Amino acid sequence: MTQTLEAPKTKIPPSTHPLAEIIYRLEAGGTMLPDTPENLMQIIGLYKAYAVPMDFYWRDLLYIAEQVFLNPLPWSKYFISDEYLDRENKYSGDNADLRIWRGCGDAHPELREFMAQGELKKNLPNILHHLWHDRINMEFAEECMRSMLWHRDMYKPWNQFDGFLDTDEYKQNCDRVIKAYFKGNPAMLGLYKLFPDMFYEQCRQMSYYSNLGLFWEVMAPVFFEMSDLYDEGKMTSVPAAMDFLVNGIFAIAGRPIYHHVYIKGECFEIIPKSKGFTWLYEAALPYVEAVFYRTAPFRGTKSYNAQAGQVPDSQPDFHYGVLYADKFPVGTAGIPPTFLAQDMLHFLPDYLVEYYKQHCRGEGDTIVQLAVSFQRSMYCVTSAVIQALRAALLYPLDDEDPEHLMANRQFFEAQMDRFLRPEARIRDIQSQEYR
Amino acid sequence: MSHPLIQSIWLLPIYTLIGAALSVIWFPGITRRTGPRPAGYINALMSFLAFAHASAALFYAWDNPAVDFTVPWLQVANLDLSIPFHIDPIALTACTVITGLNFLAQVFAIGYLELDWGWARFFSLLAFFEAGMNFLVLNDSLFFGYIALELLTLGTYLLLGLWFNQSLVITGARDAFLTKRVGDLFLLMGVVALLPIAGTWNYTELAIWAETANVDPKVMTLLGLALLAGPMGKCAQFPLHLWLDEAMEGPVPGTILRNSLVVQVGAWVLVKLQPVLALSPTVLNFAIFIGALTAVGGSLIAIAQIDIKRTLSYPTSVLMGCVFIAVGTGNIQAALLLSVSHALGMALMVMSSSAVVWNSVTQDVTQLGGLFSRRPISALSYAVGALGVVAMPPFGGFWAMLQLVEGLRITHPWLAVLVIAVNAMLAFGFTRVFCQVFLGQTTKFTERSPEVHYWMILPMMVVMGLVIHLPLVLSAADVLPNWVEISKDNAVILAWSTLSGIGLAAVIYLSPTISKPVKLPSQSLQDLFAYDFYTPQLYRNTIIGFVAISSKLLSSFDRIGIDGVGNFFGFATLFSGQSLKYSTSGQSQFYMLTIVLGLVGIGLWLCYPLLNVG
Amino acid sequence: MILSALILVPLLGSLIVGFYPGVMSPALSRLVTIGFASISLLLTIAIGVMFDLSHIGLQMQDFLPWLPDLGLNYSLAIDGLSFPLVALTNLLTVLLAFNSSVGLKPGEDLKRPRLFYSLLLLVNSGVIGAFLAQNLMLFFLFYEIELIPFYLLIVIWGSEKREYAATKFLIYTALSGILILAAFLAMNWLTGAASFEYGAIDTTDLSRNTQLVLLALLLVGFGIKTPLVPLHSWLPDAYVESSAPVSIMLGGILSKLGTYGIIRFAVGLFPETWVSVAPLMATIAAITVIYGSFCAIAQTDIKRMVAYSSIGHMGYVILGTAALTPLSMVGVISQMVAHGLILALLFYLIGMIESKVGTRELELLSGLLNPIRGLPMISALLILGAMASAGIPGMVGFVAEFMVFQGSFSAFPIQTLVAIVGTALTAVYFVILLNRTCFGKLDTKGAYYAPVARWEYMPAFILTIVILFLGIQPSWLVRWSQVTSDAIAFVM
Amino acid sequence: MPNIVEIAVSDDRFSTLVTAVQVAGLVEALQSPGPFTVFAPLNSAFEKLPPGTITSLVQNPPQLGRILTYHVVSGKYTKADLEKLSELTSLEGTTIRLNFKKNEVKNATAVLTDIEATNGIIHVIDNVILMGP
Repeated sequence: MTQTLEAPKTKIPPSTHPLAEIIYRLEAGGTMLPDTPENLMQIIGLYKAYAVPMDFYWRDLLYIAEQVFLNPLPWSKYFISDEYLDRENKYSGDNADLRIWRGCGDAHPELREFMAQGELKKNLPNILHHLWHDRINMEFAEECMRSMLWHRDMYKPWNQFDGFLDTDEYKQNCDRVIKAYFKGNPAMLGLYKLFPDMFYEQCRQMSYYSNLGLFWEVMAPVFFEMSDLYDEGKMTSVPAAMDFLVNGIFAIAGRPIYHHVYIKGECFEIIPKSKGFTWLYEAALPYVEAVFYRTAPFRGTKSYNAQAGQVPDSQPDFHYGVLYADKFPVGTAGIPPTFLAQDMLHFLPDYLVEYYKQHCRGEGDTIVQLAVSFQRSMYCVTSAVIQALRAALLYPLDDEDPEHLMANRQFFEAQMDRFLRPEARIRDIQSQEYR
Repeated sequence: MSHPLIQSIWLLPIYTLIGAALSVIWFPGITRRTGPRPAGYINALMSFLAFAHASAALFYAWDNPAVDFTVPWLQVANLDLSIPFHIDPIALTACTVITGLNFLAQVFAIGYLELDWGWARFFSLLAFFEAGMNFLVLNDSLFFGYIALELLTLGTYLLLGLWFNQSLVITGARDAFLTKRVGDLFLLMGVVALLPIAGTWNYTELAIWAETANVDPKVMTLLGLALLAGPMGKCAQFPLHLWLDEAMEGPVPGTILRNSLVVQVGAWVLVKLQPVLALSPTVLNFAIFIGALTAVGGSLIAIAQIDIKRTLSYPTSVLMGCVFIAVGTGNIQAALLLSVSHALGMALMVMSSSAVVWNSVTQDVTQLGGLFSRRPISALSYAVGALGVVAMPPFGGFWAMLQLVEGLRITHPWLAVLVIAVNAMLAFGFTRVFCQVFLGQTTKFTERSPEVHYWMILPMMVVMGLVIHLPLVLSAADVLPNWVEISKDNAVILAWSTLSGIGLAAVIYLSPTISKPVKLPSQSLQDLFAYDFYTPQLYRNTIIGFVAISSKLLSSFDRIGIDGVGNFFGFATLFSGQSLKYSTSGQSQFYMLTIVLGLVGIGLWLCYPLLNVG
Repeated sequence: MILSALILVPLLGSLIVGFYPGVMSPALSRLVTIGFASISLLLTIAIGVMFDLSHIGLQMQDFLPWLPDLGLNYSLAIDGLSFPLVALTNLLTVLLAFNSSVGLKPGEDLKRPRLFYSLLLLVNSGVIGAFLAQNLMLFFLFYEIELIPFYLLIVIWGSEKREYAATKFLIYTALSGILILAAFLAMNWLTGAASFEYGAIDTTDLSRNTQLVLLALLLVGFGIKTPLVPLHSWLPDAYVESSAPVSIMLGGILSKLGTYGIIRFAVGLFPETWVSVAPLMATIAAITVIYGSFCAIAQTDIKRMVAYSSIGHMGYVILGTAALTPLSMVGVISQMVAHGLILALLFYLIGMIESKVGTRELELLSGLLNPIRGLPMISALLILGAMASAGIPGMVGFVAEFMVFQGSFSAFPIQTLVAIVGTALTAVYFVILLNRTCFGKLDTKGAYYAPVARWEYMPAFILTIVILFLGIQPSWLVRWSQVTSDAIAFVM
Repeated sequence: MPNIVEIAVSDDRFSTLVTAVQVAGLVEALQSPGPFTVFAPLNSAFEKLPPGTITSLVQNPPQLGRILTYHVVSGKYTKADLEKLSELTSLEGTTIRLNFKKNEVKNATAVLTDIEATNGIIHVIDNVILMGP
């Protein structure tokens, strides 16, 4: 590890945890990622590159959840309507309900430009860009959504969204919406009569589309603002970046998570805001768990053969998220995050393009280099989540009470236990040479 | 004069090869800034084009005599290697099925592999595969058949190796390649040996030759066995079945083709060679024996599998075993019917089970369950596929099995019984999987399992329609057994065997009183089935062990023995670079000078007698 | 005169590059070498165009009396046996001149480039001379001339054990030369021929035992070069310890001299006696095939693996020669070309891997097919080359092997079947090689390989195209040699 | 004796809490007979939260309500009762960790305990407590 932190001179004994040095750094208000200008540049650059496609992801996810809904042949689900492109972000832009972050509320200019021109740099009809695979890849965003849907009981009982989808109340809401949606379509209504569960299950999936869309609607402006602050020279260290995220998490924690469907302009509430589902408990925490930690084993690296036993028997044992993933095979068959990496490739800030040119294969393997940087940046986000949870549930870092400090220590140690698996990349990211 | 569409039928492999070649553009090493999906669209389009051509040609060729033509390839010494094409309705039907299923598999792949970055490689290999199969079916020569089979072997290796970062994929690809290669190798021996005896490789001419051939039975037996080995490998018959199981590591759309079509090309060659094989009763009996062994063994193994893809790979071997029995006993019609009904039914079952795996993550049937209400389309597809394969009236499999049993009843009654028993076991096995996956209690893995998106559902529904309508199509084509002539008893017994298999499985796997997972009285027996009669270990301890040990021994012999003898005589150590050591400070010119001096020396030495004389 | 030009052009080039008094930059010497090699290649193409396909026997003779009293004349000619080999040699020379730094470790430059290029051209000139020489002594002269440049090539540009390998190579080859010389001299004296001219020697009057002894001398002599088991032990060391371009020259060019010698001199001059030893030779061939393949399976160094595979593949050539049917002889000539092309491709690619990854050990290699961080194109071509070598249809190896098998089966069925088993073993070690090298995951700790530049692919691309083209359109492979091989087979 | 809401309204140190309860529409509930035990955060507790937190919650009453109900427990627990307990189930549905020997409610400290009301009891805490383990 590049920076060796001395065990802080505090009232509690040194940690015996294998990742003690990182725990000390967290206790000192730092992140899992060493605080170097190079790391800061990489993570901020990646936030920017991530934010642009994310601006599309959340719009399209909400478009699918609210407009496309149960269309059995949703061939146009990635062709987002102008209405959703112009839709104001709830928390940034001039018309925001609550303006927390600067920036525009409608689609980011770089996103609009890319949607119009693509990498081909030609103003072709959308469908041609789509067919040429010159587009934002929604597939991985949907995979993240499926991951949140599929993994059960995450952060139970504080996350009530997951359980709500099994209640009769939810099914009654669905029933109402399904009947309205397929009004005048006897075939689908007949099918619904025959197999209601099939339709409820689709609705649950749609609710998660909405959930993830609402989650990312918040993250996109956060990342944009961080990039702007960095460009303005106002964000100068990795812990500062993390603190910004922690504040963002708190500021937005109470944002409602809901699922509305618009049928011929009329709004139907499948999950009303009045259920009290919040951004933090029903979206952010399950998202981090599902996407950063768990997801599903990649076909390209793990065998699904039941006898080989490479797929764990229980969901909490899944550990294939961004914090564990091997980034070197990105770009290879069977590695889904390649889709995200490719999306970010289009929007790298110039300083990162230059930076990658100087290392490894330069432009030849930018996609892998950026995937590694992305991994670093997500370690920073996870650090923010850990520190936010610590702040919310435990004690200040400068608490005087040794028992409180010990509780903090145990919390950090428990978090670090998750990175004791050999697959965890936490040790790799300590070194700048890992790229 | 035949129709231009038939004349140009040789284009079928070319279409997809063009697609395969174009795919290279989207290899991620080449196209970096945009994604690889156009490769998939192009190949699917090419497949569809081939399908359209094949089906249109079939329309014109129906009820017409076969069209033969040759394309020159290589003429060397006394060997004429022109490619003979033999276009008859059967070949065109086969092409239509191949191209059609390929197209559907590619559409399925667009959905199934939507998160995969390896589209270019995957689709180009799929297209390569399709080209190989079309070429095999259209040409009329054992030699070119061999070439096609070899290309398919290579294709299997590469297609299986799509996810080459994954360790089991690598061993699977290796085993598939080597096992199939062993089959191909014997086939090559047969091909080489057949020519001097028969004087031709053309199936049609071989059939004519076989009618009057008078050959040494011993030679014919050896030859026949060698020729049989190729189809054995391709059809995944014992003991060359291992690859199909390991091939399950590969991507699903490839599995659809492998389980339904690729195994059939082995059957195709087998059927074509039947007249030659029939020259030796031993060979036919061997074929029957292997088929019967695979059918019984495979169905037992299938029942003990917990991996959903493997519960489908062994039944494939089983049905191919039935085809071997059919060909061995001369029931060609039954063999073809079995092939068709199996191809469609199996494709449907693979699609359905893969759709389940796609978003339920596990392939372990014991971890699945209770999906019927959420995923009725997948469930019904699986059920229809299974019914289309086993003998369940009125589906296709029933007529195929009936034809087979009818053919066996008089001549080989015990084989007829065996086929009926195998059918019951198949029905049992499929029902077991159906109960475990779609019925019963949900698990954590299946609590959130929505039906998949339309790219997968649509091809599934099309194939489901095909399976359901297969009997009508067959009856329209007049290839179904005549209901008036057949024994009603057989039909009843067959249907009864299926129903009893289904019923028994349903009772066992739906009854809450029987504890799951179901255990056989003997754990070792259960393991024997679960681990494929320990065939991998058997290989490891026999052939692989032999090759490994002999290569090690020979290599040490080479190092110590032969090399040692050479060194012992001391020439190497004598000089060991001392006297001829080059001077490190020397310039190039110096070396050239040495060489020139050397040459002068040799010249002088040569001229020495001359100088003497002078 | 065009044949003399084939020898003189590279010789001239060699002298210019080697003796040019002033300073010659590596880049310039490379350019000069490419220039001369390309002229040779163009001349070869011209010969191919002028070549009379229906002419039985030798054509385009060049004759100059030299030392008539010694029976030594400058006598060149070409036929369907030598033309494909000449073409192969000149093609490989151009490709090697194009990228001679293949196989060098990252950051390393080619040592003594001028000497290297000079020797490369010299080797080319010598080998071409040997293929064209129609005088036994002239052939021998060329054959021996090879020895010194190759010794230097191994000993200067080789790896750690290069001196051992070079000395071993020198001694074995010298021994081979002595035996061949003895046979040639004895032939001349015993038959009382007026000269060492190929056409002037007629051994039919010699007693059977004498013929056997002479034939045996030739077989051992050329057998070392080919090599045949058990005379092969110089080969793995020489191939492996040499740098990649030298290995390609050794395997792709030099080893063909052995089989060429056997066909031209052993079979050509002792046709009847050859037939009587043919069963033995076929058996040795089958043993060579199996032996080479088994040894290859046990190797952990991929270059050594390919070196042993080369031994196995030369077995097919001897098998076909033993069978001596028109088909098998076409197969033999095709196999020599196919082997040269495929071996050159494999050695080239392995050299590239060594350059970029820094190792050839199977245990250390992994995941090179990775399209972003691996060596995807090299791996793809390696798969293709390995499959070509394993005899997968669609590539030149299959056509050649198949003709050998089909042609030899009627004469030596058992040996042929054994040789076919050898192709299965070939598949085994190539699958091991590919699985370990191309497949698998890149190691996160060390996989920071330099990319391969476009021009570095070029030689491999050209070889691949030739391999594929001749595999799909084999008529172009067999057309030159068909009449000649008919004639060779006809002598029995 | 005043009820819980009346006590809160009468004390300036709870003005933020009172506003929040009003926005979340929980006034009626807290005036019902109960009884309840309320862990009432001081104004200073709300100020400790990062900027924006309260604003965004105020815009979303149901969500605010959920946080507030986490501070309310059904039943009347005095300090003496609480010392015997290690956790309680809040009205929100999830549990509250207690260490009342040190006057600790989760990561907050009870600065004033056992304020009796007609429909329950109030303990004043110095931090807003949040749901979580």
